[in-house]
Amino acid sequence: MSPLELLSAAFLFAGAAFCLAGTVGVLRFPDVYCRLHALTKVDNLGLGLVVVGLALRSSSWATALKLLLVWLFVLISSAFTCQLIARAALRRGAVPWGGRREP
Amino acid sequence: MDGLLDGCLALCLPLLAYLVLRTESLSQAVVLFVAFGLLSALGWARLEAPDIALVEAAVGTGLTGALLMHTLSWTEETPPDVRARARRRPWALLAMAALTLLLGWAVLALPADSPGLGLEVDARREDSGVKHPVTAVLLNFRGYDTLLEIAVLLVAALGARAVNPRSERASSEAAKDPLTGELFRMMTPALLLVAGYLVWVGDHGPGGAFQAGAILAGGGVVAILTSRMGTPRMSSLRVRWALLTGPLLFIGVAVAPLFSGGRLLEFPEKYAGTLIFIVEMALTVTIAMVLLMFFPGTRPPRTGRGSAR
Amino acid sequence: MTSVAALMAWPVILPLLGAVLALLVGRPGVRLVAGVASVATLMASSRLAWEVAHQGVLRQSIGGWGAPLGIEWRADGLAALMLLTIALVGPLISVHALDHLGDREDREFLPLWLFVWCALNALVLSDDAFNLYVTLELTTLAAVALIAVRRDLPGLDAGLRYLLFALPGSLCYLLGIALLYGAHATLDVGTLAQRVQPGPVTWVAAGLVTVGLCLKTPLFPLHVWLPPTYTGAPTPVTALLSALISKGSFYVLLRLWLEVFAPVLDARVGQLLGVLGAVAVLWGSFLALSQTQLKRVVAYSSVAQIGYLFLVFPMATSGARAGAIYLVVSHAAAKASMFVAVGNIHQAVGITALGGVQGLAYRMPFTFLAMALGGISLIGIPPSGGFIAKWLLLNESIGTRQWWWALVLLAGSLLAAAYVFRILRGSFLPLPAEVKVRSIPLRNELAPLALALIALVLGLVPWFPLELLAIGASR
Amino acid sequence: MNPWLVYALSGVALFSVGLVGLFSHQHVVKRILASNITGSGVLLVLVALARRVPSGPPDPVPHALVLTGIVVSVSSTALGVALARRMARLQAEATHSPEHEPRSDGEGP
Repeated sequence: MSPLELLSAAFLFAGAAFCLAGTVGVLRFPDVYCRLHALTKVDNLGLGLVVVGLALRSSSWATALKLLLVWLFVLISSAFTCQLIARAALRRGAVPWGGRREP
Repeated sequence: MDGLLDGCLALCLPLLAYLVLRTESLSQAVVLFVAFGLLSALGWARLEAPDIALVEAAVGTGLTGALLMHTLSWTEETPPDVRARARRRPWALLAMAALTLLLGWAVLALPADSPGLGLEVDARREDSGVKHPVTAVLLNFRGYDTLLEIAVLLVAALGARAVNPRSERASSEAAKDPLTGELFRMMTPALLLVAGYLVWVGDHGPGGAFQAGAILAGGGVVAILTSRMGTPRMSSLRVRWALLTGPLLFIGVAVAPLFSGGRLLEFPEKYAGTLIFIVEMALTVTIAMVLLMFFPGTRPPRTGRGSAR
Repeated sequence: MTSVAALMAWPVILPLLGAVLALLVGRPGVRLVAGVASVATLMASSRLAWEVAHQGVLRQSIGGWGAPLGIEWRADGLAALMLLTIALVGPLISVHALDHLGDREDREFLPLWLFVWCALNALVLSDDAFNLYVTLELTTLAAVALIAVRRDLPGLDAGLRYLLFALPGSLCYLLGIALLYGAHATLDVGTLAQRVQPGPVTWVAAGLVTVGLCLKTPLFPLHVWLPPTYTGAPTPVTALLSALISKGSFYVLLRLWLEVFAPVLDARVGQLLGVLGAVAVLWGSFLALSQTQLKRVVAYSSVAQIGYLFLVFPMATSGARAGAIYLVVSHAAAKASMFVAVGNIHQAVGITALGGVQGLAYRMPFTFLAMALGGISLIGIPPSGGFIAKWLLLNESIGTRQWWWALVLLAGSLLAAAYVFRILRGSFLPLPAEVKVRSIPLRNELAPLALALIALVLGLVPWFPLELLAIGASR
Repeated sequence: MNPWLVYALSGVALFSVGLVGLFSHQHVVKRILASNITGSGVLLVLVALARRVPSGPPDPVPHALVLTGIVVSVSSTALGVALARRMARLQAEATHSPEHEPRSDGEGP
C-alpha cells in the first residue's frame, strides 16, 4: 500500500463516515429545516472527501478534474435546492422546531 | 468484495420496487420511485453500461420523477380501502414469488457465457463510421429501430400536448426571484456545454443524442417550473421546426440511398461518421423538445383541498 | 425506383413522412398533406403487393447489414394481403372521421392515423423480433393518443385503460424476446426458427410472447379492457382499433407461433388457445345479445370474432392459416363498416341506445345497407368474405378430425345472426314522429358502404386473395 | 453465481413485482409506477444478458435495445401521466364546478 493509496483510503473512510452521519441526521432530526442542514452540509462534505479519495486513486489528471467537477455541480445544485425546499416548507406553514417538546 | 455489492444491489432493487407499490400515500411512493430509479442507474453502471446509466439517471429518474411529482399536486389522494388491499396482499406475494420462480428457471437455463453479437459488432465497426459500438448499433446497424423510436417520441408528445393544451407564458415576476434567477443564469451555460460534449463524445464514448437531449430537457424543465419559459406549444412554428427537423433529416438521410440504387438507411462509407453526427445533433433538439412537451406549464388549480397558502 | 429495397421501403416511409409534414404544416394544410400521403402510401402498398404476387417472397436487409446484426424485411403473400387491407380500410375510416370529429381534432387525428399506418406497415414487413416490439409500441401509443383525442372524460378513461393493459402486454413480449436473444444470440425471426429447440427457455419465452400478445389482441380471459375502451373512444377510432390495430398483434402472434414456436411446443398448448378462442366466441356472442347500447353490441361482437381467429392454433395447417387470415381481412372490412355506420347513426340521431335505431332505414338507406352487408359477413352468410373464412376453418376442423371446432363455428354464426338481426329489425319499424333526423353528408354514408362492399367482394372473388396467401406459406 | 446471473434474477423479480402490482392496484398513478418498474425489470434482464461476455467489453446490441426501451417506456409513462392529470382536473371540475365561483385565472376546459 503506497502512501498515496493509504491517504486515499483515509479520505474514503472519512467520506463514508460523514455520509453515514448525514443519513442518521436526516432520520433523527425533528423537522424539515434541521434535516436540510444534515443533508446539505454533511452529505456534501462526505461526497467531497470521497471525491478527493477517488481523485488520488484516478490514473490521469483529466479524470481527477472531472471528479472535482462532479462535486462542484452537486454543491451548486444542493445549495439551491436546499433554499427552495426551505422556502416552500415555510410557505406551507411548517413551523420550525422550537426546542425540547414536552413528551 | 464486488459480489457483496452486486448481491446487495440486486436484492435492494425488487425490495424497493415492492415498497414503492405498497406505500399507501402517493407522494411517498413517488419519492421511493425516484430512489429506485437512482439505484437502477447504479445497477446499469455496475453492469458496465454507462450509456444506459446516463439515460436512466437523466430521463428515467430525473424527468419522470419530476413529472410524477408535478402531477401529484393534481391527483386527489383517493382514500385506499386498506382492508381489501390487506386481504389481497398474500395472494399478490404468492403470485410474485411464483412468477419469479418460473422466469428464474428460464434464466438459469440460459447459457452462462455466450458472447452474443459483440464479436460481429466489433468486426463490422470500422465501416459503420462510428467507433463507439453502442452508437454504431443504435444509429447504423439498427438505425431503423431508432427511426421508429423517434416516431414513438413524436406520438407521445402529440398525445401529451393534445390532452393538456393550456400552457402558461413566461411571467416577468419570476425573473426577479433571486434564487431561481441565479440558478438559471449559472446553470444554463454549463448545461449547453455538457449537452454539446455528450453529443460529440457519442462518436467514440458513451453518449449521444438521447443523453444530450435529456440533459437539455432537464435545463428546460427548471426554466418551465420557475415559469421563466412557457411549455413549448405545437401552435408556434418555431417549436414545430425545432421538433421536426430531426425526424425530417433522419428520414432524408435514410431515403437518400434509395434513389441511387442503394438500400434504406445505407450510410455512404466516407460520410457515415459526419452524417450520423449531424443527424444526432438534430435529434438532440427533437428529444429535448419532446421531453419538455410532457411538462404542463400551468400551476395546479387549488380546488377543493384547502391547503394553507 | 423499382429496386426491391425501394419497393419495400416506401409503404413505411411515406406515411411517416406524411405524418411529420402534417405536423409541420399545422391546421391549414393538414388535410391536403394527409390526403397526398394516403394516396401515395396506397399506391406504394399495392405496388409492393403486385410485386409479391409476381415475384414471390421478397427479402431485404436494411442498411445492407446481414441478418444477425441488421434488421431484415420479408414480404410474403400474407404480408402483401395485410398491406392491402390496411391501405383500403384505413383511409375509408379516416374519411368518415373527418366529419365525425370536430375541426380541432383533425389536426391531431390525421397525423396520428398516419403514424398508425406507418407502424402497421412496418409491423407487417418486419422480420426482426425487437423491431416488432417497437412497431407494436408505436401502434399502442398512437392508439392511446387517438382514443383520447376528444379530451372528454370517457375518452381519457378509455385511453388510460387501454394503455395500462397494452403496456404490460408489450413488456411480456419484450421479456420473451430477451430470453430468446439470451439463448440464441439473434433477433431475426428466420434464424430463431432454425435455432429454437424445446427447453425451459423456449417454453417460458413462448408463454410470455403469447400472453403478451393475447393481452393486446385481446383474447378471452384478458379482454376486460375491450368493451369500456371501445365504447369510450370516438367511433371512428373504435373502428380503427377493432379493424386494424388489434389485428397487428394477432398477426405477430400468428407469424411467431406458426414459424418459430409450433414445431417445438406440443399440440396441447395449441388446443388451449383454441378452447380460449371458443369460449371467447360464445361469451362475446351472448353478451352482445344482452346489450342495450348499439356500440357495446358491436364491441362484444369484436370479442367473439377475435375468438374465431384463435381457432387456427389447434389445427396449424396451411388451410386453417388461410382461413384465419381471410377472417382477419373480412372482419376488418365488415367490423369497420358496422362501427362507421354506428357513428353515422350517432351523428344523425344522437341516440346510442338500441331502440333509437327504430325506423331509420328509410332515412339513412346507405348506412343500414352497409350495416346489413357487414352483418352478413360477421355471420358468415354465403356471398361474404366471412363465409369463405369460416368455410375454410370448417374444412380444416373436419379434415384434422377436430370436429368440435366446427360446432363452435356454427354456434357462433347462429348467435351472430341473432344480434345482427336484432339491430336491423328495429330499423325497419315505422319511424316514430318525434325523432328528428339530422342529414349527414353523402360522403359519410358512402364510407361504410364501401367498406361493406370490400367484405362482399372478398366473398365473390376469393381466388385472388387465396393465391396471394399461398405465396410464402411455410407449411 | 456469476454477477450477471444475480442481476438477471433481480430483473426477473422486478418484472414479477411490477406485473402483479400493476394488476392489483386501482389508483392510476400507482399502476403507471408499476408499469415503469416492470419495464425496468425487463431492461435489467437484457443488460445482464449483455454482461455474460467472459472477457472484454459487454455485448453492445442489448445496450442499444435497452436505450430504445427506456425511451419508449418514458414516452408511455409521460403519455399515461398526461392522461391521468387531465382526467383528475376534469373530475375535480365536475365535482366542484356547480357551487364554485367562475374561475378567475381563465382556466376553462
